[in-house]
Amino acid sequence: MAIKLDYVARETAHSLRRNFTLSIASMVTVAVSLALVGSAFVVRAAVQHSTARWTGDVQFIVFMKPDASEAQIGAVRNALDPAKNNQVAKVVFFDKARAYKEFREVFRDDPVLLSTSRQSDMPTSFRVKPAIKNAELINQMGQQLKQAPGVYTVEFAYDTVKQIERVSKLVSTVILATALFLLAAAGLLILNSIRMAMFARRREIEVMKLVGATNWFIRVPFMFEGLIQGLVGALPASVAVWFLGTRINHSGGTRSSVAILQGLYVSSGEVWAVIFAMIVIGCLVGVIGSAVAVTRFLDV
Amino acid sequence: MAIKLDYVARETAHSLRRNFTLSIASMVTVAVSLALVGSAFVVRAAVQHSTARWTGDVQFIVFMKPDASEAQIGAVRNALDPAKNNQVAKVVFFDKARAYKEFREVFRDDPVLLSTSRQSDMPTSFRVKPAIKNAELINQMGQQLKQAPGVYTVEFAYDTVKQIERVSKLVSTVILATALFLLAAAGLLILNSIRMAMFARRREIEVMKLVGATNWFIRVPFMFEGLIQGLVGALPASVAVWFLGTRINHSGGTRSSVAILQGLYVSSGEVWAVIFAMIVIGCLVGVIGSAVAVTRFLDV
Amino acid sequence: MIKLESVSKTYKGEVSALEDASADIAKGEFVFLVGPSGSGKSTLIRLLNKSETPTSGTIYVAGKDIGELSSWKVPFLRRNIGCVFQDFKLLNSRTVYENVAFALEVIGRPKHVIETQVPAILELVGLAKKTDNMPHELSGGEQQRVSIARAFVNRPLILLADEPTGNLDPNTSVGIMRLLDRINRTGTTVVMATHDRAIVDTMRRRVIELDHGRIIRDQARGVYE
Amino acid sequence: MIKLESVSKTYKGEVSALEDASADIAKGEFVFLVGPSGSGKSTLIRLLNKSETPTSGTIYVAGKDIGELSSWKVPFLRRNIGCVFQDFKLLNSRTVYENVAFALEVIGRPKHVIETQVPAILELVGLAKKTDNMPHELSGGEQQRVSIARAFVNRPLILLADEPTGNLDPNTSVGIMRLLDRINRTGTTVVMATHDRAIVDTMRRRVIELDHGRIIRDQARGVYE
Ligand SMILES: Nc1ncnc2c1ncn2[C@@H]1O[C@H](COP(=O)(O)OP(=O)(O)OP(=O)(O)O)[C@@H](O)[C@H]1O
Ligand SMILES: Nc1ncnc2c1ncn2[C@@H]1O[C@H](COP(=O)(O)OP(=O)(O)OP(=O)(O)O)[C@@H](O)[C@H]1O
Ligand SMILES: [Mg+2]
Ligand SMILES: [Mg+2]
Repeated sequence: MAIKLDYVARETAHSLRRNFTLSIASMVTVAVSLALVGSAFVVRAAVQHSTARWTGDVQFIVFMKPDASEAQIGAVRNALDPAKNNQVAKVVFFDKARAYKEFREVFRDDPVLLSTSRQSDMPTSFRVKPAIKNAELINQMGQQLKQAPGVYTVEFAYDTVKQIERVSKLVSTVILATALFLLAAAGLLILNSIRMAMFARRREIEVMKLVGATNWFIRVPFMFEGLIQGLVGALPASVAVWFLGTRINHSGGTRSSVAILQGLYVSSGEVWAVIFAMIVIGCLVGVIGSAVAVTRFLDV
Repeated sequence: MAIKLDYVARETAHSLRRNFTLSIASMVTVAVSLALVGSAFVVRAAVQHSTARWTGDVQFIVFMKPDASEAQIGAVRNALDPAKNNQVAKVVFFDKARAYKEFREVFRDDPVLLSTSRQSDMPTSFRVKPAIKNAELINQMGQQLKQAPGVYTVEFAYDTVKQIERVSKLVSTVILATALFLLAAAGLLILNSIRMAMFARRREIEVMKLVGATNWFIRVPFMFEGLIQGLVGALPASVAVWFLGTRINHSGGTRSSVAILQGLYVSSGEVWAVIFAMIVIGCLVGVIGSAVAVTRFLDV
Repeated sequence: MIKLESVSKTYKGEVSALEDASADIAKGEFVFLVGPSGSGKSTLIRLLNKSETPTSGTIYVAGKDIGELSSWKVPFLRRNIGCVFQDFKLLNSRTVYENVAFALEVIGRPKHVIETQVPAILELVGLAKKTDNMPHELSGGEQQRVSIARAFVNRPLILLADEPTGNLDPNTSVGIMRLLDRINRTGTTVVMATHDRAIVDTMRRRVIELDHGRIIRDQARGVYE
Repeated sequence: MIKLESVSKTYKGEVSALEDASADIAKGEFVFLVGPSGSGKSTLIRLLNKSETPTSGTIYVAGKDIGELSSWKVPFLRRNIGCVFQDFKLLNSRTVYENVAFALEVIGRPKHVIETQVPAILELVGLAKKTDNMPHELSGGEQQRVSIARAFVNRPLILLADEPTGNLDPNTSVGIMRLLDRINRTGTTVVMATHDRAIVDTMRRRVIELDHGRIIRDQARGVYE
């Protein structure tokens, strides 16, 4: 026998209404925990973008003037050549094309910035990984290069970026841990609100069984109720994360091609992926919670 | 008629056991939300300690060597005198006594550090609030002073401290907002778990009424149950905050009298005050939740 | 002991369950309430212990107008009125013993009183062997006897019984009636709603007959019809 | 239609509610189960619709050994067995109409069938005026009639009734018995547990008497005792 959809909808709505405060509490908990999960991922993504330039122990970056001559660039390259300068471990040259590629990559969701920037505007740059550890000496080396002809500026990481990355990692781990805790609580809550729904209707269930209802006929509305709680909880969380994403994008520091941090930025693709994941997690928590409740407490 | 304590205890325990998952979920939510509240306050306190030295727009601090001569100190004071140097807006001199006082204040709960530091070890210092805004110029001014005889080091705030304070304020505000949300959910949950307890026992309540139980006889166990949920939720949260406090104290950066940040540090008195507040809040949430449930749903 | 002065009860809407009922029941009387299904017997009983309030009219119990009783005094009224319910109203999560003990616990009786009185009353209703069973493990008749035991256990002044033999076989019914009779002889006023013609006809006590909410007969030493 | 082969039921612990009961009930028969309170009547009825399983022995319903029935088929067995419960088992949050309609909804009957059959059966049991009342707004007897209506409404092959007249006055009881008789004449097998001597003695149908779980009498056209 097929279970009628309108029956399931009616029973679920009825049960949600009856267990109103508990349903609300479940949904709030789902919402808060998913919002935390989502924020953690979005913030981490933003920080990763922002510090993308500093991968591989790059300690400072020498930006050349856009109109620097080949000779000037050659001179700097010479000065930084690891083969000749034993203070340098590694150096990577970013020409205009490569810089533009990275720029387009990082700001791929900002059409205004993209359309107003041309490849010829990009500064060429050297990313330097020094062989020495002493911050004072690294500083000196950079300061010297600043004086070289054709050099626009030298940006130092000073370990700041590493520090930021470490903190961001720590913060998002803590957030995630809290979120997992809450997610477990949310699962427990949904489990419980379903169990309560079943408890509130245990006479009904008993009678259903006695007049010949099949097991699935009894189970489905409860599982549906759990799914709805998870789903409804995921929605405000999604909205929150979406807002967080736009906030980050609008206030995210200097969005320039020449700065320590490339501006906190998170692409809308990433935001949507996180939101999608959140909705899936919400539904999963709801379904798992109610499935456990139904199998453990519904003795059909 | 006095209500017997053993009766209340028995009924409460019975009801908590029966509503196990819901009670757990309430307690977890109380715990997480209180832990967040507590953490926010503890972190804020730690950051405030850590940046205590930088109040009033102090942009850099000139630390003198412990053995700097009066003449050397006088020279630096002269160079920084706002009356003579129009780049300086304000300067405050910290002699050994004042430095030691501040040091003792900040590290008042670290007996080891205190006992191994003497007043004579303290560096004297000048806290400088420049009149100019340009970071480059401020930097230059500081670097020059570094070369002056008798100067040990110059620590720059570079707006880092302000940034840290701003971020810490933002973070703790967001944490508090989340926590308030969760606290509301926790109140709702306790309300609900009490309501469920009453619902589960509505026949019992009906029979109690019919055989002549007084209203308070019926109400008290439920209110007690709410109180217990709030209280039990507050305990793990307190433990978490206590651990956070010790963690901050043990890993809180360089604990030195000469550093940008004076080490993240939070006094045990502060931690205990926060924990006390958390326990009070937990009990309040429990009692309010159950009181609302009892008055709204217990038609006695 | 109980006095009704033109009491009427109309449930929300139009259902008139009791109309202009007057009666006077003396201390120590034994009264049968009879009448067809839906005639208002249970309603009358619920009015007496203030589970319902009359739409009009006055009810006196032990000389007091119970309509005037402030709500916090109602529990104390009920302690003097034992009640056997048509649907037993047992606590499903408690054993037979606990169900009966509950009535004493709730009114603050000390432990040793509970521990002597409960087994005695269970013995009386013939359930000494079922003390530790849960209600759902009992037959319908056994549940009814637990309900009777609970109503008796604190020796109330008045005993209201709503079809206490509805689920009992004739022999057990006779046993219960003997019990009620015995209780009545100790001075307790008993008001019992029943459908059991045989019992009413055998006992020959006062009979109040209801029909559509009206008292149509009030007969000392009456019969069922 | 129903066949018991030395069926015994012992509840957890030592309570032996049914011992070595054998009987054979043909299609269309009308059987009274009598016996004192606690003799095992309800237990026997619960075994027939597989709410309980026997400790030993075999039960055949419509030719099938219901002990062999896999659990997902039990609902389909129950659709052929209407059941009137001693404690009604009505849904307190639903109206009289919804309570009866529920039995049809659950087994997937289309709406128009529900809308014609439910009012008809409520008319039959004399509750046409109470369709929109909630169970707690009904008298005990009225609730029992709702329970009967629900058991009847999907025209089952077998009707099990556990003291369907326990809370009814004699006149209403006679009405209900007429109804059961009518149902029985349409070919439905009826098994009814009762304490009502008058009914059993008037109807003169087959009587199975239980005592302490044993069948001590099985008499065609029997009397109560
Ligand atoms: N709470 C209520 N709301 C509305 N109507 C009610 C309520 N309780 C009872 N009634 C109606 O009042 C009338 C009298 O009910 P009552 O229970 O007093 O009858 P009764 O004499 O006890 O019947 P029975 O012998 O069947 O138990 C019935 O018609 C019933 O439907
Ligand atoms: N779930 C159970 N667990 C333990 N014992 C039970 C259970 N159900 C019934 N019993 C016992 O089995 C015996 C038979 O019970 P049953 O309900 O079949 O009697 P009955 O004939 O219907 O009695 P009545 O006429 O009072 O309804 C009784 O002694 C009862 O206490
Ligand atoms: Mg009644
Ligand atoms: Mg029975």
